[in-house]
Amino acid sequence: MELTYLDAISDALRVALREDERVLLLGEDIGAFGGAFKVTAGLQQEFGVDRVIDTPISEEAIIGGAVGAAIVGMRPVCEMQFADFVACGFDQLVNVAGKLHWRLGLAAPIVVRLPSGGGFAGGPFHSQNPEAWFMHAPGLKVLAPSSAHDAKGLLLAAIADPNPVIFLEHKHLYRRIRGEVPEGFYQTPLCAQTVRDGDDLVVIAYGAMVHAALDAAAEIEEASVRVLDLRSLVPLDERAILDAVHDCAKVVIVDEANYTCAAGAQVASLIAQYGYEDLDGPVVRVATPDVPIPFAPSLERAVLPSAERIRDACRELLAY
Amino acid sequence: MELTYLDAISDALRVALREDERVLLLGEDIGAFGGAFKVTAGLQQEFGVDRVIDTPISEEAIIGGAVGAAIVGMRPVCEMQFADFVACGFDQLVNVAGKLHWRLGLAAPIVVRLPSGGGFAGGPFHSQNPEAWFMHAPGLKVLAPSSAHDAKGLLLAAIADPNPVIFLEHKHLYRRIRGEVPEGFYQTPLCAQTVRDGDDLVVIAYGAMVHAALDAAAEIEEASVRVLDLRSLVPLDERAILDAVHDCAKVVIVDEANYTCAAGAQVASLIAQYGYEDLDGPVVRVATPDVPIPFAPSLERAVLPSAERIRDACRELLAY
Amino acid sequence: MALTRAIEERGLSLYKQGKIPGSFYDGRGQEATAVGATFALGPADPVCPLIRDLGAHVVRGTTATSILAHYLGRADGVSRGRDGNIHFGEAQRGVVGMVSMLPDMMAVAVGMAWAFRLRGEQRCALSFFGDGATSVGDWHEAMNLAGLQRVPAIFVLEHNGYAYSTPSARQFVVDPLERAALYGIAGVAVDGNDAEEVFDATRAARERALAGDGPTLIAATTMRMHGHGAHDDASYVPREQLEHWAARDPLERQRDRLRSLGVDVEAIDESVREEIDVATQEALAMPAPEPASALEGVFCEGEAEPLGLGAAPWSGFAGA
Amino acid sequence: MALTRAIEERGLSLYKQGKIPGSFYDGRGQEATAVGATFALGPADPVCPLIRDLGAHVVRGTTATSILAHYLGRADGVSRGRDGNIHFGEAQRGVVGMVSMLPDMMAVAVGMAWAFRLRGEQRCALSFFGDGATSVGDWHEAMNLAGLQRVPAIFVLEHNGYAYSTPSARQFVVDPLERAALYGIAGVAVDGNDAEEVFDATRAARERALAGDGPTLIAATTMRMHGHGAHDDASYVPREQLEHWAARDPLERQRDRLRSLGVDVEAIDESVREEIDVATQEALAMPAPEPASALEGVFCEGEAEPLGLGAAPWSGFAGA
Ligand SMILES: Cc1ncc(C[n+]2csc(CCOP(=O)(O)OP(=O)(O)O)c2C)c(N)n1
Ligand SMILES: Cc1ncc(C[n+]2csc(CCOP(=O)(O)OP(=O)(O)O)c2C)c(N)n1
Ligand SMILES: [Mg+2]
Ligand SMILES: [Mg+2]
Repeated sequence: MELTYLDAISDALRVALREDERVLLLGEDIGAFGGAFKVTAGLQQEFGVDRVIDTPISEEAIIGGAVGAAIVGMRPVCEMQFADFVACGFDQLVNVAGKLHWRLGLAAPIVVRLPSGGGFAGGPFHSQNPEAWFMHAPGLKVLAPSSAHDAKGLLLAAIADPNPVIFLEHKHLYRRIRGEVPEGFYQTPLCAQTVRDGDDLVVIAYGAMVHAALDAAAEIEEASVRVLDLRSLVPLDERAILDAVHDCAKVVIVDEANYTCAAGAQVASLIAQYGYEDLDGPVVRVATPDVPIPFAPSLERAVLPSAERIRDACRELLAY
Repeated sequence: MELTYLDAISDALRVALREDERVLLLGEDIGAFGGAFKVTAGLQQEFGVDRVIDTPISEEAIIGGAVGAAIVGMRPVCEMQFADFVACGFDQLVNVAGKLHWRLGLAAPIVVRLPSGGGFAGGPFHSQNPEAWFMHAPGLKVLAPSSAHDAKGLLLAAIADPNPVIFLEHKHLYRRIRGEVPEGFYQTPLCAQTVRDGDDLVVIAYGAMVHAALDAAAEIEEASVRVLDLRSLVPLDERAILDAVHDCAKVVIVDEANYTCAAGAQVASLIAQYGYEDLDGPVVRVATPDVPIPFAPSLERAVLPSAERIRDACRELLAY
Repeated sequence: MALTRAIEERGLSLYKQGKIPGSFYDGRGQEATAVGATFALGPADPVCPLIRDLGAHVVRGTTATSILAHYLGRADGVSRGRDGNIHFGEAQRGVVGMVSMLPDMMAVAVGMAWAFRLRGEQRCALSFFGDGATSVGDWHEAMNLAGLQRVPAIFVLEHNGYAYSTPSARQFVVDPLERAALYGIAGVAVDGNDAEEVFDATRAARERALAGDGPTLIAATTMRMHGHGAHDDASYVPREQLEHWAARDPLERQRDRLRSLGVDVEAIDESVREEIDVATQEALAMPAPEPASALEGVFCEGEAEPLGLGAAPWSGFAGA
Repeated sequence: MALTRAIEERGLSLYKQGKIPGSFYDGRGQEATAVGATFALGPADPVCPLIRDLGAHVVRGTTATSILAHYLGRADGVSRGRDGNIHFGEAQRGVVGMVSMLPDMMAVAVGMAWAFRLRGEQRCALSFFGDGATSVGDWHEAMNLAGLQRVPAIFVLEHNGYAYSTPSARQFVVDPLERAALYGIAGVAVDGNDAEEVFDATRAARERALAGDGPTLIAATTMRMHGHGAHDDASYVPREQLEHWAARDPLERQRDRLRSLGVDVEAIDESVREEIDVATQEALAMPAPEPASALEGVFCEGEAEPLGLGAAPWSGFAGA
């Protein structure tokens, strides 16, 4: 069936709720209202108020409560109304959820869904990409699908995973992207995927930036540009990254997140250490500079990586 | 005068309280008790309960309250009892303090002191190095002194700075390190410093790892190893880093923080992009792997970067 | 108040015409609370308005033109295109623009008030917040700290019975007003749709604050007559409830009152209409911000300029 | 209870001999609260002990040997050297080891209890916390959520009048017990130094919880007879206060009670002494953990194993 990215996520939740009675949704306004983005629309009607639960505005308690439910056998899936609000539940995530298994041998299978990213004039508090914070907190898996297919498959994988998983769903892809999505249950593996072949240069991206990278690659007719979609940031598919660098020798890494200490910094450092000999040129990064995400479209466009910026970076590197 | 790293910090606070009546200390048990590490010992007695203030256990309110006081003209300096607890005040730091000036043109001159780092069997909740989270949050400056001299000078610079500053004071240096410290007021500039000369390889480090790097460098007699102490992580002294790479061509970057998306990842990515042509070998990183910091000395030693690990990494790279 | 509503009505219509990017939030039906409370402040008393409090900005003197230009994301709007909808505030008028994270601004207000108390200034700080926001941990920390330190703060709870789609019954068991006493904070209930009642309560709270008698929580019962944002039809609100409140429209009540005092209300309306028309033209004629400007001002480079003293043309009754 | 104190005394003496790394915390004088409350739980009721609650672990059946080995950071200690002092918990006995961040475990307890309610199980969850911890936002969120959802949770407030060095008067204005009602939570005051009174109150709370009557907060007044940790001489506590409480030693009171019931208390003491001596020998003989083991178990690789059912030899009175 062809679904939007958003509907694919809803479908994953529906499938999980149907197939696993331990699954439970928690969040603000996710019940009758169906959530700020309508991802959970209809689910409370279908599964009842005991499985799709409206919580008070309490990010710490939502995440901590989910951990509690998880360690006695539930599979809670929490929605932050916007990814930005995860800063309000940060402590429970990094100090309780992330460290629990290592400390106590106790698994905390929770999923925290983060509607993230910019591109639609959301401004500084509704456009953030917080993934790097959690990549820097041991014990949390971090997933970031770019397609409807992977959105459903990775969310089902996240719910089945015995670990706490941060699930980044890009708001700007919600209704903009659609694609074939299998019915029923399936899982997408937590590894990278080549979404465009090529061997002169590889663009490494994830989430919405995969689409910008694909647009950029399509414009470059003079060379063959590969695009690698990371899909999972923790675990990070180091093998796939290094293989791509081995094949292409030139690499551009794209983050929608702020530049410093972003996922792309980690990918670049990995390549600089373990792919150094394969490189034929600098490891180029394209990212949002270290500023909050502006509201006005003219400003937002100026900071978020665009297909043009990626294309230009590729061209410059190809000419190296 | 010769002071320990800890006493140098206390002295900076005393000087600031004396010279600037806008300065105010806030924190848990910092008053009569003098703080968990006695950094503020005697200050409440000297400056009164209205300038050295015991707060309830309320990290969000401490930081948010400090922002409030700052925007009406005070210079609050907050102590987190351990750096680890800054996760509980995370939202106020990244969303209120960090974005305030960019959004409203309103400066928030606060300092948040974070007794950070491991090495003394503090375990997972008393040993963390959270700096990378804040490097990835625009609008916050991040300082991490390695010597008594810089601890005082950078803290005085932080208090004078019109921006929110995260000040990492390494607990394991508190009483282990001492050095000449000028009396009275001075500021250390927010830039890197070469703390050991050399031109075969540069080790880039900050905080406690500077000392591990110096020990490692001292053991390597067969080559001349430079050590660059970053001192400031935001702003990051990119010029000094690239110059060092230019001079030495080989680089080892050390983090005590967890590997993924650490400060060192950013430094490595900077070098891989802008120092690529100067490189003669992979950009090598030494960091704590992505695990919580263990309590037992045998385990903690196994994860924190040691002089031996750094030395071995240098030797291997020198042989490249 | 009429101006407030007119600005929001115009904003909403511009939004519906697709001229305003992002999303749009208004405070229809709650104007009396923001206006009445802000009116009672002195020009040196800072205010932290929330999402329903456009009126607070208007009372402080922020012009219709700069508000509309802000909505439109123009270079000369209050936030210079950096932020949108109700996220703004003119620091030079003593207005601290809100962050989205609820209710972070309370701690900031506590900090400002604290500074006033410590410096012995006859000033207070006021923060608005909604009923839903009282579930967040920050509310508790701020209330607790305010009560403990007996800071001259005024907390205005805008109790509209809903947090987005979630009715109060799913936010808390006991009304937040009753909780005030448990923090050592005076609690006062007012009709939030009666501007003069709100004004009187705020004036009394201000007097208490300046007399050193500590903070007050004013619970203003009101109703959000529109959805949470322009995208929300609020179909979850029973029609009778809206009808009940429509009959208590704060603007109509104030008009009646003014009429009975012999004021020519129609003339006011006319002048507001003109003002808005002119403002709309002016705002629409303003340019979008320069793309490169997005990168400026993450850090304060010069001296930290404290919050201004609120050169509001109308406020300051209490100070008179 | 005698065993609890004996373990801590031995721990403290090992610490003073320099055999225990890091820092050391005990619950001297508060044993009755942890022991009495935990005794009243059924084996399927999970418990979240805090810093003063060694007794809770002991009641659940964690052995003196494994606790001492834990203190010593040995491979066969409860946390296998990963964590130290009171940071541990045997998941297979239904004990959730605390994190340092106060009072994060409350939300976890709420989540567990919530799951029990949703699944219709006759179980409850218990979390301990101190008076100081009630200032933290997480306390409010957890209390609010618990009251709203009427979860079968028991909150045991260990009211010892101090948070580290900070007396209650600088933590809150109104006693937290009074706050319970404001969350729709039953509040009960008990003498925290009377194990049987604590037991009775907990048993009643458990019955209420299982009957669907919601959570209870038990405020146990007690006194921390040692410093916050072994490094703290608690000179901030007035001597008379300590004398007052010394006369109310919970262990002595229980001994008297047992004596009057004809129990041979000296025989118990003797057996405890023997047990501790043996345990100390065993623990000291255990090896330090293998360095490489630190890296294992950050993620759960197999099936998520929920919390065990608490094969405690003594607990479960309430279930009997
Ligand atoms: C910490 C946090 N979580 C979630 C949100 C998303 N959110 C925005 S407004 C809102 C409802 C607020 O309700 P209330 O405080 O009653 O204010 P009202 O809109 O009724 O004026 C929510 C949940 C937020 N702003 N902050
Ligand atoms: C969020 C947080 N901030 C700071 C600390 C540091 N800290 C550890 S124990 C303590 C005092 C706790 O007091 P209380 O809750 O009364 O427990 P008690 O030690 O008296 O049993 C503090 C401040 C912490 N553990 N968590
Ligand atoms: Mg509301
Ligand atoms: Mg206490």
